[in-house]
Amino acid sequence: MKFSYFPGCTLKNKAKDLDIYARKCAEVLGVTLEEIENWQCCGGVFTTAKDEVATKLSSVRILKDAQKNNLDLVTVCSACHNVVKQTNYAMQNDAEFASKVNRYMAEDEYNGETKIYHYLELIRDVIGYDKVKECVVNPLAGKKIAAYYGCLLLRPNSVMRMDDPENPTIIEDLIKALGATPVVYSYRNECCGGYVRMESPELAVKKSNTVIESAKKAGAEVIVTACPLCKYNLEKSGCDIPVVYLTELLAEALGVKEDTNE
Amino acid sequence: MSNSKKYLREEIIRISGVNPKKCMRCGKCSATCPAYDEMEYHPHQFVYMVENGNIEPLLESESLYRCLTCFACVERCPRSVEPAKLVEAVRLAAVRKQGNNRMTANDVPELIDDETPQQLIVSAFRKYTK
Amino acid sequence: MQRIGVFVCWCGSNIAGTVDVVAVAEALKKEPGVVFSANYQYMCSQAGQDLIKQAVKEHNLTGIVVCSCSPRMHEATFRKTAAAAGLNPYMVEIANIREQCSWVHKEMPIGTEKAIILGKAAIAKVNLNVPLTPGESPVTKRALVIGGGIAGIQTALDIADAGFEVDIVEKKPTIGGKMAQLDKTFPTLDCAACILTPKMVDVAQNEKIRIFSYSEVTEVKGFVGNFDVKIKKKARYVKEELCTGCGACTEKCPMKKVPNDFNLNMDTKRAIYIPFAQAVPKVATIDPDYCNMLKNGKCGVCSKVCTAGAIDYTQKDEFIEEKYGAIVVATGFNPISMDKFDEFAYNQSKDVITSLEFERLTNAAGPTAGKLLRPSDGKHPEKIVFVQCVGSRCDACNEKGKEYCSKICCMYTAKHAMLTRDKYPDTDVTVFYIDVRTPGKNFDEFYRRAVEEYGVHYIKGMVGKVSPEGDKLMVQASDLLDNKQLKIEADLVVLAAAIEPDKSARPLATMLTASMDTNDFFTEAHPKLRPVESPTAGVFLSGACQGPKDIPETVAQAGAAASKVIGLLAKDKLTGNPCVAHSNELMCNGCSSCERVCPYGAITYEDKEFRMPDRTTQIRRIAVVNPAVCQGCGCCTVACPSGAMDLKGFASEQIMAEVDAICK
Amino acid sequence: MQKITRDVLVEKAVSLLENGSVSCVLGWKKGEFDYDITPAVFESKEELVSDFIFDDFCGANFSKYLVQKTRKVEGKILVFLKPCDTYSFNQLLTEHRFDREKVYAVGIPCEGMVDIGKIKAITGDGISSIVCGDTIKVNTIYDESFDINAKDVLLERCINCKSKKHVAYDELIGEEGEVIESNRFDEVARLEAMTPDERFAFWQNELSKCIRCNACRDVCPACTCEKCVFNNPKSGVENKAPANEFEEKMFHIIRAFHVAGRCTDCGECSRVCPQNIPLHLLNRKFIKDIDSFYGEYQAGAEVGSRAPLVNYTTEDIEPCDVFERGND
Amino acid sequence: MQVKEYKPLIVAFCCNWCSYAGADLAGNNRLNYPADVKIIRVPCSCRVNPMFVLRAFQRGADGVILCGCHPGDCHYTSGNYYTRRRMALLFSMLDYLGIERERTRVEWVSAAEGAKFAATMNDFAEKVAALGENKRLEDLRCKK
Repeated sequence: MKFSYFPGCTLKNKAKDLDIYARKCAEVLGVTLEEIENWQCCGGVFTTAKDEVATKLSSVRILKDAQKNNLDLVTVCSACHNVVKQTNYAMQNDAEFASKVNRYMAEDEYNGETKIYHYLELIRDVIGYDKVKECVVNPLAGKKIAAYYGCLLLRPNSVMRMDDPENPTIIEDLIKALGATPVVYSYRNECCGGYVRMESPELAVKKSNTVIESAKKAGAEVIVTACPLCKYNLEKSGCDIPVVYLTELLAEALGVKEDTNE
Repeated sequence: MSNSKKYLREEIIRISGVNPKKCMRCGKCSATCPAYDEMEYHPHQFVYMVENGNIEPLLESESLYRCLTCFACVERCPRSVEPAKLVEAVRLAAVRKQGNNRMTANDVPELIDDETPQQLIVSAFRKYTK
Repeated sequence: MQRIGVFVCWCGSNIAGTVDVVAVAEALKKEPGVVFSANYQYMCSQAGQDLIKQAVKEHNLTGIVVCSCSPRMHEATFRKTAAAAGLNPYMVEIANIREQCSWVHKEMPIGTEKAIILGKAAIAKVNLNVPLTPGESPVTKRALVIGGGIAGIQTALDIADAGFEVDIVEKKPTIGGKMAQLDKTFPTLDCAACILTPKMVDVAQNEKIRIFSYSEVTEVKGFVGNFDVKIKKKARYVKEELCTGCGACTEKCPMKKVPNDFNLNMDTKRAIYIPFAQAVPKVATIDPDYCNMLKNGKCGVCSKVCTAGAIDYTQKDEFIEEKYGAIVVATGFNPISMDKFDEFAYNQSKDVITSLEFERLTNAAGPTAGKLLRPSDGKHPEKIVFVQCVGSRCDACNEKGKEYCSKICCMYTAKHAMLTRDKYPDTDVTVFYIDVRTPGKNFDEFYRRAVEEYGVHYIKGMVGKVSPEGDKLMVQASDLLDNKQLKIEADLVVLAAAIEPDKSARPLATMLTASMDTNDFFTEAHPKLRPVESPTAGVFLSGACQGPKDIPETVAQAGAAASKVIGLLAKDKLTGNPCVAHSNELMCNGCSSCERVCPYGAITYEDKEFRMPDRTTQIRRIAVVNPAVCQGCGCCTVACPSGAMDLKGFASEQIMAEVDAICK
Repeated sequence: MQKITRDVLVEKAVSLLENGSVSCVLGWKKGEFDYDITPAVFESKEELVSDFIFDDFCGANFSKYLVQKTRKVEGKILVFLKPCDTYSFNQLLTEHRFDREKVYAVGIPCEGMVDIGKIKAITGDGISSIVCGDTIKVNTIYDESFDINAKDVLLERCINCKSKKHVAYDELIGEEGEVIESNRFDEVARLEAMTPDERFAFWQNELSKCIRCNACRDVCPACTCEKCVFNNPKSGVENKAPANEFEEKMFHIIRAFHVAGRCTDCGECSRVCPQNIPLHLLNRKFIKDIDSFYGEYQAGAEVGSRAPLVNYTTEDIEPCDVFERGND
Repeated sequence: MQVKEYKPLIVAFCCNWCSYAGADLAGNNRLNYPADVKIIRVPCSCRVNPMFVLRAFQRGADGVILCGCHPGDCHYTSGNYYTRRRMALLFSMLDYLGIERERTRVEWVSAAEGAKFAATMNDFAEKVAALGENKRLEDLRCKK
């Protein structure tokens, strides 16, 4: 199985682990991720304003490239996923926006035809947890892991359609498949503070702490996330339990973590 | 309502695609907002004030930059009003004004550290500048 | 050739203001068939009608054209006038020169010209009218009530009281419905069981009423006065006629872990059970999903302890076919699922419950014997938060909830809050509301008492998120009047879930060809004037299947539906609408096209022998329309390739004559 | 050109007739000319042996004759059905137009029938004899002779043959064929692509040729009404001499609409039209629209199927949207 | 020379339960629409035979519009669904014959939509008037 793959800029830089392990694990699970050529940054956040066109072109090009390759698109970074998916949704449902965008597109029209999977959806819907279980060589038995979804994977649900936005299970199910124990806590879908970190670090710290406290109170030993900014915010807020990328956790269980360190 | 107020209101409604008239004043957006305590004007007030054309105070308010765009209000609004989209539209109206960029490239080195993900920098630029 | 009289109405100045009525009357006088033409100020008045009657007699009229207001307004009036003058009422046609002429056109010449054309069209049609007589059909003097809640019970009792036989079909093992699950009722706070169970007993003891419990309607055929209904009596594995309801089996059954749906699964029952002590019929039922004997043939305890010998593991579903003259739908409501509202953590904490669950928790016959205890740890809750409008009043684009107001939540929440404060004065009770809607007798007074006398905190605002933290529930909410976000630590959160029609209503509506709205509530024949009748003749609506209702309203509607049923069953014969389809057997191909488009199943086929011109005989398949079933839509007339099918009162020739008159 | 010879069919017919299985045979008989083949009823071995014909001019579809014939004849009727005829056969059964018990249907393969018009276009008038075969030999009264490749003069409906498969029969002679991917809608699509003015001009030209002889209706296997609306003075459209162009349009639109969803696209209307009006293009327009609006539907493919015009879904296309989709 | 304003002739078939009532409501609310529109009442839009539509054109109508209950709201539960199919096919055929597609229309108008009825008729009359006389469809014999 082959998919187009969009890592995004953070994954090429500060969050290399998220990217490298995603590819390694995919290979183990029998999926080839083919990186889109010459991609550009998605912009980090999706601007909901209807008149913002230019800021969304890079996402459309990524989607168009996947379409040209005749492949579905896979993303890992929560932010990239949110931006690309929301852009695609706008291309499908907002004809005025789509026609404006298509005026900028050198080649054929694009109208939201590409199907997008987040890495988690790829595992759940394409690979299947059973296959993951089969491939686990290093069961994470006994580990109490808290899934941190944040906002970007789940909301707005009318567009993202990943899971129940208020009571998601997609990461917990993966944690179970890896042999560990998921810790369910109520603030797992609450915002970490996001980009406000830049201007008002104190607000970000406050928000992140709500999440961390809630997870710890529920007995978490590790927090797992798919978003580099979430990880950064949690860590910068004095989180005293490890915050890891979900691909890193997956790599550990699949026994491919050491390889990258060599 | 004066013409300029009307114009601004129409503009915000057009950019956001939100119909504030759908609001039934339940306050669930504000009940749900994680940045509530940091905001001078709360999500439900954004909706109400835009509907009434009372947008000037919002344009001046720091609240615009406290909204985390976490979409919790969008998700939970029973009337599908989508307050976050209104906040975004008003914020854009503010930063698009000449000289209203809140952040320049020169400010960045001071604000970041070794671990700061690129994602944070680009998102902040999207949010604070035009 | 007809002898037609034309009567042009001024309708005061309503018509005469824009239409030259004298000119219209003059112009129409020249039309073929017209022998008399007059105008008058108010044709519908007694004097106007007398004018028509007199003209019919003096001029031997065979047809009448009235140029006046919409036929929807006075067609019936003028038909009666014609009948009074000895004319067939269907020899009257109306030219609508008010709503569709004088009121929408401003200039006199234009209005006049159009009025003349509309008059000509009506004359052209009347020239082809033939006298019509409505058909008659008999009435089966028995009613079927579907649903055995308070609505169905009241309807059945009222119909039986008038001396007619009634059958109640209830899908659960007992009648009683939602009301049987309630504790107290607002605004009087009488105990639901105390007022409901005597009625249930009345039903059981009424000779005119049969109860088919644990049964469903599976097929409905026929039409008003003559319904043929098939009822499935599900196997309960207990012989109803032998079971004494002693309950010995329900105490001895070793399978104890069966979720008790009567208590909304907050406790368990046995695999053989009687839903509650006052059940009617008080008969045990075996749940085949849990009974070991039925699943793998191992057990048989109930059979051993039953001294009446009522247990029958081999019982099969049984089908009953019965005829009815009228059908009452009383399928009721259910609270919506809270699955999509997990911001309130309903699926994440046992201590987040719905109001109906709260009702069971406070009911003396409920899982806690009436003590208000938290489902999670059985502790007494010290702080309770009630959330109103969960899933009600949502936007149409919202995927989660309903657009309508569920109507009963404000009052039962006030009731719950008040009763809690009354019984447990140390408990702190907060209600989050958007609006408090109390338009009913003594309703607002009741709500005010909850606030003023019982000290319930009412906060205007909605709850945004409920977070289970340890054994507490963090409730994050808006206080809109104080412009604050509140974070309250609560022990119990009660959600006033929206209500929706029972899921069985949709397939039932299809069987009955009764229409429903987008929310699956049955639509009434007229929202104001015929609120308890479905547009499908002979089908009546009782209770919440038509829209959210409280108990007094339900009982009132149940009685109203019963009176409509009684009115129908009291008749020996029904007169139909004579404007029905009929097939010309000489032209009919027997091809079944008409049958396939008929929404009422009014068309059947028979083989008929025809004598041919060459004196041979031929047997051909031909369509036959049942005039009692046909509603006169005319769909079949277009489906018919040969034109054998036509519609009385709206015959193809008549419509084409109108087309020609307009296009001339 | 036909692989099955006349003798095989005669032999089959004679044996069924003689053993009493059937009481008469619907078959083809030679008319005034070699190419003028007409349907006929055979009741004896002698008639069959002397008059029964089966060659490349035997286009006539017998299904329609069963409606009246089954009512009059005691015992069973033997009918020979080409693949395309079987669709009409089924459609009439769906409409309860004859008693299936009274028919013994023998399916026969068909290699396509030829168009005498096309032959005459090559040879001119005055044909004195025609011998069928892969190469058709034609002699004229002017002592000219022509060798014509049968494939070059096929009937339009055979060029665009939709099926070599029999969908109904009691017995099959020869080998069963398959449903064919045909290009039968290409011509409709070509018309759809024209401007409205061009289309109007096209149809005005074609339909103005109509002499209202009713041959199309009389041959149409979907037109079996006990009383045709065009013969019914009360229908408002009864038969008249053509008065003007629209009269003709109306006749053909109504006729096409009456058979819409029931027309099996057998092409008989165009075959018999003495003015060579491409009437099948009206019927095919409806079939093409039905396929694209409501999903593919082949009338007569199975007995008892629900025709598109006596069916609906709640999501059907709105009439205002048909133009864009129909002309895609 | 005096140029007489061209007035189209429009036949509107309205179902008794929704659209005819909608037309009445337009009247009640005094919402103007051209007098060129003449309404014929039928029990249901499914009563309208394509032959009636053609007949109207043949006799000189410039436009024919059918109005019925909204799909799903038919008084007879399913009549308008059949109307929808019949008219979709008929209009497509008329278009195929080169007849202006703006001359035919189906519109769903409920009993509550008086304003929609008036707006629809204004719009339809305007479009038909813009096309001018119905040369392609009328029967010349019926013209004086």
